[in-house]
Amino acid sequence: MAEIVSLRDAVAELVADGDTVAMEGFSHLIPHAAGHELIRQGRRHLTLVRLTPDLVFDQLIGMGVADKLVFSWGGNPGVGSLHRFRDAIENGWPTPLKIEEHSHAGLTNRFVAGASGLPFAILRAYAGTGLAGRVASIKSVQCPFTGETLAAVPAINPDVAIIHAQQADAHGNVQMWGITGVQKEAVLASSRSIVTVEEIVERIELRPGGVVLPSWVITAVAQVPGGARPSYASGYYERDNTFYSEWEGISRSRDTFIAWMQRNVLGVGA
Amino acid sequence: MAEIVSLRDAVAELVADGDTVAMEGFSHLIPHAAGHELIRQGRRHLTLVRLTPDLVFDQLIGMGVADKLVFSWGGNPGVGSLHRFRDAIENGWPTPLKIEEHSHAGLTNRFVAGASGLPFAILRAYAGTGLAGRVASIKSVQCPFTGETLAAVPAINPDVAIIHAQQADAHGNVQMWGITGVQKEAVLASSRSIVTVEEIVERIELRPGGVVLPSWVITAVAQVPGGARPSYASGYYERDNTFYSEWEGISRSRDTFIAWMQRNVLGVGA
Amino acid sequence: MTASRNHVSTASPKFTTSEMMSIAAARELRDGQVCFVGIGAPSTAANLARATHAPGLVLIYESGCIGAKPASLPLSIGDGELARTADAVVSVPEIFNYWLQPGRIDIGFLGAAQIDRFANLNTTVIGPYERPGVRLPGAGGAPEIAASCKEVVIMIKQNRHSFVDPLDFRTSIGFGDGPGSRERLGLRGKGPRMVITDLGILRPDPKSCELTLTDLHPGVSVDAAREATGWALAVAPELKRTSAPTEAELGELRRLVSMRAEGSTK
Amino acid sequence: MTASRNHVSTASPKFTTSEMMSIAAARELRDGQVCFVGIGAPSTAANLARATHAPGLVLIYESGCIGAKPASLPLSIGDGELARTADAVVSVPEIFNYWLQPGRIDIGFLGAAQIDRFANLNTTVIGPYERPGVRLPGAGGAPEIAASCKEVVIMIKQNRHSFVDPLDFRTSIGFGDGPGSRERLGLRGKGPRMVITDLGILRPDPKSCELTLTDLHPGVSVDAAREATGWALAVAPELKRTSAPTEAELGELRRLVSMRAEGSTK
Repeated sequence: MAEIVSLRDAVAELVADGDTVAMEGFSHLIPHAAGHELIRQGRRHLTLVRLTPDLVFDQLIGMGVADKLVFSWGGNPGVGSLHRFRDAIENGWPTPLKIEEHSHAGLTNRFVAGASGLPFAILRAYAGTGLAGRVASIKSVQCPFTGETLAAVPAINPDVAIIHAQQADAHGNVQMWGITGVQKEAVLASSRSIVTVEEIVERIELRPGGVVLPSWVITAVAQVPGGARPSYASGYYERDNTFYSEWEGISRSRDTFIAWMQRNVLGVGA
Repeated sequence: MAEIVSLRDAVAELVADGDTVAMEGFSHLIPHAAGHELIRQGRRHLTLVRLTPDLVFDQLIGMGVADKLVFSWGGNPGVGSLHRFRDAIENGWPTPLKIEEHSHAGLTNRFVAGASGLPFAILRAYAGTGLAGRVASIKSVQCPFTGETLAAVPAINPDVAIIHAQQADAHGNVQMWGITGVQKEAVLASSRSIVTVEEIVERIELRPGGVVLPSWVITAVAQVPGGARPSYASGYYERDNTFYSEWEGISRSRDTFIAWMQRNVLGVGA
Repeated sequence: MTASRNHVSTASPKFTTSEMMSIAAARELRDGQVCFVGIGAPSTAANLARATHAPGLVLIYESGCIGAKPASLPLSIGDGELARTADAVVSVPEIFNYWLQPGRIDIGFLGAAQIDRFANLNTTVIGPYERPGVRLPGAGGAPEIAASCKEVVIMIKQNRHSFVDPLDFRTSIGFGDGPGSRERLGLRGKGPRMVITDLGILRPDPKSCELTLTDLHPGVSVDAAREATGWALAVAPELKRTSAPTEAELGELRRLVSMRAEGSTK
Repeated sequence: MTASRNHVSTASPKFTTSEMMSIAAARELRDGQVCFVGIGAPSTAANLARATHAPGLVLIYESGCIGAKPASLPLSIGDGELARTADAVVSVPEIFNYWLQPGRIDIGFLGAAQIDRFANLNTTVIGPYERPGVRLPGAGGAPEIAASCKEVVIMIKQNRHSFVDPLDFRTSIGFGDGPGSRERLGLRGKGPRMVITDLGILRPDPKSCELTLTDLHPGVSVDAAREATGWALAVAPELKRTSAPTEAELGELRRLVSMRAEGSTK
């Protein structure tokens, strides 16, 4: 059963240096506050996993939290590049970043296999692309019925999954709605999980499009209103598109980036 | 895009003798009216597919509609045996019935593979059971990453899927809610599909737990209020448990079965 | 937790062997456990546990209902009452692939038509497969429940038709051919913890995996249990005696069963 | 369908090459088609088509939105507006496995940083993979959109940086190494139908699969197109000239774009 704790305690107890940490949220419900707490607590040598690393991953990478990134699309959606991500890959700053790169279809199926307790997943993917042959976690398998060759990707089973949701109840049952991406799979694939939520409600009323994660598959729930900002939380607040645009300027130079992080993340309590 | 037609026309145009027909509904939204229409139109030599063949499959089998049944659990839930199903298997009456038998996990993953455009699915199943080795559609495959052996089942891609749902709109978009079983997968795996609905509404309002099938993956929608009776349609009517119990007596003898079908199915318009 | 209004309080209320079986099974479930429930006797016992000592028991039905809290006993695993009271209703593919297969369920709760000395189960056929004397419903969710849950509890009435060796068909695996079978097959769950019958309780011997009579229900003799078993029944050196149902247990069980009867006329 | 209030009606309104590219692309989408839309230029063109001649165009975004009907242009593929206006929102695994992979999508609509003569695309790196000069976002949904949609339409600005041979990295396949490549790889979709640039339209030669300039936008010369191409550009014997944007097209495009700007301040 999930314990309801502070975000600070959840990160302190559940995320260790060297862990593989999936932080999911597909352009919605992105766990920014939790990412900032990882930075504040000085986590190092993490393998970070996410289909769509964007601003919070740029921040984590730029602050040297990660040794490795498993991903399928890294950018500032609708704006452009992630400059800290690029600086790490192109120049090894602040520390070299190993990458393991998939397509969305491939990485999402790695989560599906992980959530399903299977060692791998099969899919139609990668044929004829430069990823096949280059990425060790892309292999192939033959259909025992038709002989057809399909792509195979290994399950991913992170140590910790971190997501943000709209609501939890006092028992730690969680509901999210709107675009829910691959968050359910990330939680079910991981050994431990932290869910930050907008609010803790008396009783969860199922919503249209609602996805429920019962308390007994979650390790910790922390109430963090606004925990997805500048991303959005459907039903609570809109995406701060202006900040996404501003990040282009903030993140372009190492100095402005560090200054922004000092002011807005390191100097701020959880 | 789905055409909105009568059930009679839908069955006449879309289901041919010899077709493989999946009729899904997991103890809820079972397409009884459509099954009766198949009987009235005298379809023959069908391969019927369903995880949980119950009363309407007992009726179809007893009326000689099917040559073969692909299934995973055949019974009268909470009551007992399906006597027409048993009579066909044990005594070949009214015609011999070939069977291809899976577990729920196996057959549901055959639908998943079919809906996914994959030739097969992998799962942890069948190890040490009498089904492995006896059923040709159960094989195994090795994980290319760990070497582990897993069960493999071939995709099922029926000619026609038939399901019952609560609502469609005038464009033929469909919504069902409550227990929705493997109906989405059945429709997506099949070449054609017929959806009977309780009502056609102005506009579909998404419900908690609602599953939507857009018009462009459906072939025909027919309005058939009560089309799941004696099964139930959440939000419309309850399960007629009394009839499920009475079916035990009706179906036990060939004569009472035939008399009931004459009176309640053959003699009744669509 | 209220006793049935129709039942007069006495020190040792009268009960049937079926009731004893349900109550003995309910007692084995602990509060907060996650339980994958087959329909019929397992569902009755699980709901009795939830209504008495284990209100936080999480019930999962293969129809996709997670955390169902039915007020009355469901007749089928897909009753509307299960969906209405569930924490979440998911698709059938999801319930098998995401919830059962990974081994995250504590207890799988199964019934069967036949069981053998290694707690393998048959729900497929009586007689030869190709020309069965009795065609049973088949596998359903049972093979994967038996394989993947951390532990399995089996409820089955004990007699010469049901306790057989060999099975006519092995639908679901218990301990296979004995020690090491589950490991060789790569199964993740530990297998059957116990078999609860109308006569008593059997548990696998830690070394041989063979089912061994460890508990007798009130009024049942070892000879009666042996007589009802189609092989030479192993008996534990120290046989325990099941406590008779309490008034609270019986009252709650009867309340649940009577509500099912009422529910079925809706 | 209303023209922008700011635009004065004339016989041939002024337009930018980017606007011409969006409008040429929008014209290629037919009402009732099902279109898997990447963000940026493809999303703009698809929403323009839906706002003008193809109101029944079904837009699918990889974030899980099926049948999205945004009133303003989304900034990201996961904007709330897409989910709010969709016929259904499904999980990301579902969108790729049940909707894209089986080949049920008519048109995949892609952009890229680089394209080669066989319409293969690069969105991964400029320079060597291990030590890239520019690290691009990567594959996202593109490889499987390119492989599995029945047809693919590509939008890309045409210049010596983008029209290159060979690519620095092949992220998504067009016609691979030429005729027969797609078949040998077992791909189900037919591959790129056309490439729409700011200068004109290129289509694969039916025999060689090589991209061939078939249409020039107003005011663009063949030499300009050749100059902007990093290989010896094949040109169709009968070059067509794209019709200039109509006032209705331009007005609607500008309205959509301006609404995105407003939306971003929310």
